[in-house]
Amino acid sequence: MFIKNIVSKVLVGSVLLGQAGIVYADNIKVSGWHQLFDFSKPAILMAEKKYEAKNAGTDLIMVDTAFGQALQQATVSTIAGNPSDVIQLVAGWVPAMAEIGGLRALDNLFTQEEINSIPKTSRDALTWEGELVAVPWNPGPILMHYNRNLMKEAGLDPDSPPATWPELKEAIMAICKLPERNGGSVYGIALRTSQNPNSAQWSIPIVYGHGGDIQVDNVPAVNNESVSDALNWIAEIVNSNCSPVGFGFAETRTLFAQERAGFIFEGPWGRGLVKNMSDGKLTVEPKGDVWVAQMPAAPDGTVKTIGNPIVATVSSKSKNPELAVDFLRTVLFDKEITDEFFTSSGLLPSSSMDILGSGLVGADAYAQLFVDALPFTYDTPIKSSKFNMILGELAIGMQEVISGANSNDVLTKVDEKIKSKLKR
Amino acid sequence: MKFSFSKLVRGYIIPYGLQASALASTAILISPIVWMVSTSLKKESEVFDRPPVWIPSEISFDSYFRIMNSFVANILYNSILVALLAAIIATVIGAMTAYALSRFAIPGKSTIMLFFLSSLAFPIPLLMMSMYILLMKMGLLDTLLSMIIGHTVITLPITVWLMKNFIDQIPKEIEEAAYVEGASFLRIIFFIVFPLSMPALTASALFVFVTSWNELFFGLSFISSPDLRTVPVGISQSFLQEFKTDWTGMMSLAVIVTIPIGIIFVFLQKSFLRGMIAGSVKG
Amino acid sequence: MYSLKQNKLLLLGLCLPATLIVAIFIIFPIANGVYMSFTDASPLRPTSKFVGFENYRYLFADDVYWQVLGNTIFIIGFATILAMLISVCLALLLNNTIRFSGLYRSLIFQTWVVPWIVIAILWGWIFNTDYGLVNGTLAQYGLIESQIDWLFNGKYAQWAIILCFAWRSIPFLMVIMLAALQGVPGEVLDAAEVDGAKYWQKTFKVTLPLIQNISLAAALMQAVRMFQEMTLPFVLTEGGPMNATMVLSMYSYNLAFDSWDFALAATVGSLWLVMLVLFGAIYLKTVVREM
Amino acid sequence: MSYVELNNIGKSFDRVEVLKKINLSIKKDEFCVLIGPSGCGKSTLLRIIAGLESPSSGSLSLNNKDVTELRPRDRNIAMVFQNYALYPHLTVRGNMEFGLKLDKTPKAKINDLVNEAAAILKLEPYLTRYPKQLSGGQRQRVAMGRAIVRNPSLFLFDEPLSNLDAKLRTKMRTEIKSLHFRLKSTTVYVTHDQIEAMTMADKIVVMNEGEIIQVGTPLELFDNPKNLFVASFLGSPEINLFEGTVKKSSDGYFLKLDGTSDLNLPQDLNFNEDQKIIVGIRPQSLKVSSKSTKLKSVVNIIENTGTSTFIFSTVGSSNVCSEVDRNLNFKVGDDIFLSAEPNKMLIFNPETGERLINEI
Repeated sequence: MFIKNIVSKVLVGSVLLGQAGIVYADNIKVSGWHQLFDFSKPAILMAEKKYEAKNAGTDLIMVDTAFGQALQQATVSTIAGNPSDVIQLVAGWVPAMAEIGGLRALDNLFTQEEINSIPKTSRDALTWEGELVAVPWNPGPILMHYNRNLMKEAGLDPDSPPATWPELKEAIMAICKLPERNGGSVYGIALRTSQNPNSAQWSIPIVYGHGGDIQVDNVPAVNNESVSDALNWIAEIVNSNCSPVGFGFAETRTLFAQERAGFIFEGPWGRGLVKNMSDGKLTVEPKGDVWVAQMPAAPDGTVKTIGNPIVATVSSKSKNPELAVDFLRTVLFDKEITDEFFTSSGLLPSSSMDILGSGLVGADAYAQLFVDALPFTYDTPIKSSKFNMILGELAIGMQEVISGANSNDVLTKVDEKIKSKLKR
Repeated sequence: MKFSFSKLVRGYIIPYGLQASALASTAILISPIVWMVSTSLKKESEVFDRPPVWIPSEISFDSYFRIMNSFVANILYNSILVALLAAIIATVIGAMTAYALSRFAIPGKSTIMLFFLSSLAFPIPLLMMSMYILLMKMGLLDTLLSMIIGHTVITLPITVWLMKNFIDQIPKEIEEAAYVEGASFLRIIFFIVFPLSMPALTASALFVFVTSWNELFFGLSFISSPDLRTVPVGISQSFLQEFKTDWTGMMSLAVIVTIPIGIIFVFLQKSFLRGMIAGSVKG
Repeated sequence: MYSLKQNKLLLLGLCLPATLIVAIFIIFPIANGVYMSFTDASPLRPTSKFVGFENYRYLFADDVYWQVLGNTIFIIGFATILAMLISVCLALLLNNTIRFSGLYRSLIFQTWVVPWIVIAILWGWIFNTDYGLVNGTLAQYGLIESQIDWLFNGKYAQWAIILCFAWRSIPFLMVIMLAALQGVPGEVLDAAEVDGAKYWQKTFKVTLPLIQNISLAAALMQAVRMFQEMTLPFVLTEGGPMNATMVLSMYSYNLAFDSWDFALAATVGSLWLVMLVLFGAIYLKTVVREM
Repeated sequence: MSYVELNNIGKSFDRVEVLKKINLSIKKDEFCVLIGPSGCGKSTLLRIIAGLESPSSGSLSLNNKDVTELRPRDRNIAMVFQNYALYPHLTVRGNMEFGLKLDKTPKAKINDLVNEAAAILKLEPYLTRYPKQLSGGQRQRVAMGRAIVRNPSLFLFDEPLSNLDAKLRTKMRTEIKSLHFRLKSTTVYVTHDQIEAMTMADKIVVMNEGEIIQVGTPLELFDNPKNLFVASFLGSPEINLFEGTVKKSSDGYFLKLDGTSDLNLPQDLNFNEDQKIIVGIRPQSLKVSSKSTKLKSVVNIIENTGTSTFIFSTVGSSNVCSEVDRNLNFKVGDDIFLSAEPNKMLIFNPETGERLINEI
């Protein structure tokens, strides 16, 4: 198989070299990374078939883009004037694309009914200058996953996970005291603290938990009491060796799958990850090894979390936005396809509450916890085209606080840096 | 027989001491690679054993079978294609230029050579930005050609430098003899000079190949289609992005992508070093 | 040389491809890069305008830039020194008539062909806090009590990168120095021996001075290549923690292709170019003149 | 018209004139040796004949055809280089075939020619070897073979023997000469070794500082050098030179040397008294006896080469050399007396170096 693949590649080598220039003027191009994953392929192929049957004569072309390159690719192709009609993004990147005028307003392309089926917080997050420029394809609220076995061992009740941040901290500290397992020490929680915007993004729910936010009126404002509290909360846990230091998403996930961390914050993909990475040893069920709960509540009792949804947009340069939107309509609202998507990937397949609340998704307890979280999930916690830069600076600040610096000093500096970079 | 301390030192202690230190330092220097191979042959369960286990209790090729999929075949194929073409193009063009610099009366020759030498140290990101804009305008972004161009550009200076120093050492009389015998200039260059420069050509081609095989950032910025990824790009963009830190799989992949140049070097190491040393020691 | 000298067409043909490549892909980008450092260029903007020294002012006021500059010099400086010391010792050792010395040399040199991306993955595994070889071995012999976060502590991470860079440079430096050692004429050493020099005196007074220039040139070449190398920090540490392993090349790459701030990245690149010119001038004035 | 004709050939490199108005003609089948000290322009002249350099002025014709503007390959010449310039990546056969293949000679004919040349040069056992597997003499022969196979109208040799040791050089000298005898090929041969020139040449061209000093057969040049330069360049050991002032005594003219010694001059010539001259006497003509003459000398060194014996002795402050019968029994420190036949003396003007009397 391996050899055959190489041979066939050699035969088409010359074609590969000149592959880029092909332009299909009348067709609909969809770029994204879903197609890359085996688990979402069946649904994507089904959608393609259905779409082409519905719109006879239209050729749907799937353009694979690496996740890490998706924003860059979309940006460059938009500047160069030949973007795909439909572009898959994550919510945080939407402002960057919207700012260069790359996205088409969707308000008039979808029916009012369709739009209303999307939760309002999601719509708000994806609205840029009053216009809806993206729709969530796979909503991704970040919830608290916890290891029931470790809780039991630490003398905690696995059926009543921590509901407030102080409770969570206590649980973390308790689990942290457990003896070594699988060749390494057991951590209370696997927090992301690597030097990556992603680490800062994942700490935003902790800021919410301390009653604040990192922006005011869509302007980033990290220098405040709650951010400072959140960073100190993280630093205290890390410095008591109850969370690893410097880990990114891959390392934290490994840790959790090895039953060496009591808690982890993950989206609806958490179930699949835990199962895969533990080679099926761990079950994700209400009474199984791992289960999920809503984020702990802030002091005022509110529960808020961030989302990291995969969204779909239509390029402002698309020659045929109606046809493009019809593809979105197919993948988002066709029950057969969303069911297939849900079965094969476990991800929330649509942003429509109608779909999420009924059928296969409606019957799934794990999925329903995420659906429940949608109304208080904030998909773009910072609405800025320099989303990554802001979070990147915050991540470095977080590392500084962990290494012992005064959080207020650090945040003053981070705030200045963000402001000066926003001016560029 | 009289016992002599100095004889003991000279006859046994020094030779065995040298042998032992040579063996020890070699062992230490290649230990990371041994560890890589060792990990790749372990069973998943043994990977996390402490203290570290150097020789797996049971050799297992599972991880190799697990990662040998079309994705790996694809990145290997792309890398081989790009590295091979870059090596050929850079070496041939470099050799042609080197020949001209070595044999023709070109004004400012030493300045040109100094420029080539210093361009090895040029800030690559600075080069990449304008190249990016150029390639975008030429419509070459997201083609293997863009990477081939990039890799040729950053290695051309060294091929010129290596080849020029080597060609300088070939006696001109050989070319004159061929010229008197009626060979045309092109024939002299391609049938006399280049065959004689084989060590330098090998060294430059290998240098370009290795550089290209290693190069991540042109691939990262110029390529967006997963089909066109080379080994470093494929690994950093897909493998490291995968959800799992699968160490045996990672190490197997590391072994697999090291093998192609490893094999080339086992066969061509001598020639490579000869050309490299002839070309660089002098300069 | 014969009438080749007059063959303008041939000269043109030979030089044309390289000239085109150099002009289009080296000289133009460098010149354009320097120009961009005086504008607010970004691929996200359709047009750019001239801003004078604004980018330079911004960069000089940014403490991260200075930190990165310091890191780069620290990491590459120590890596080069470390690699030089080890390779000199190795070359001297293997230059003795030792059995299998050819094999040792080949084995060590094989490490030079390991791709950077593999090195990044491999050393990430070796320095892994929980299961890594380093912590495992240290703990095995009771040298450490708790695990060390090699890659997540600023100082340790810098030294881990230094070690990687040095490890990767040693094979190349070693073979160059071995070649240089083999080029030292035997008569000179015989003469020293006749004059009564002991092994160490011969080594320090005769051998090393004779290979000094070649070794320095090779070390400089390695340093220059490491200056451009960014795969390792990019993959191994992402420049962290707290930018401790952020080197100049990766910093400017990120500015250009992550923040799309071509202007600032070009400024970093232009300053790099200035350093290069200064360094080159000093090098030519001091080292080359002595040669 | 001669076979090779050089008309006013001049050559300058960067305003340095290395050849000044060279005129030379070489007959068909002639073996012509260009000789002179290094830097005299002989190699440049050969390269101009080959077409490797183009002259700055003048013209060159080969077999009645003006070839000044022709490329080497259109001149039908073959050249043997000082370091042989064999193609290291080709076998002996490959080296010899190279030029023929370029001429698109039929394969069968190439084989015949190469085999024939290999037979002549006794290279048959080495045809499949590479140059680096051959000894110096064998390489030399391959270089010649490469020239022979092409049956050129002109052979050019550029100091071909200078890389060989003394014994081999003598051997190859004979081989080249006999080859020339056999092939009857017109040859231009550059050397700085006067013995090579003397033994091989039909015609010697002595050059110095870019000019031809004298042209002639070896014996003509040896016996009748045009000036001091030619006289001292040819002959080994070098010609003895006595510098002094002409005086007249009752016996006729004699040369007053700086010491106490005198030398009798040919009496049939008219000298001016007090005229300064240089007298050259070849070692072979400088007789030694214990019988008293006016030229007294003390033996310094006796050199015996087996075939001949040389006595180096001191006259005044200068050393002279004479070839003697090996049976004469002299010891170092002995007083000896020197004399020479008047007709063996060559007389030169010390200022210009020109021969004063061309015919004696």
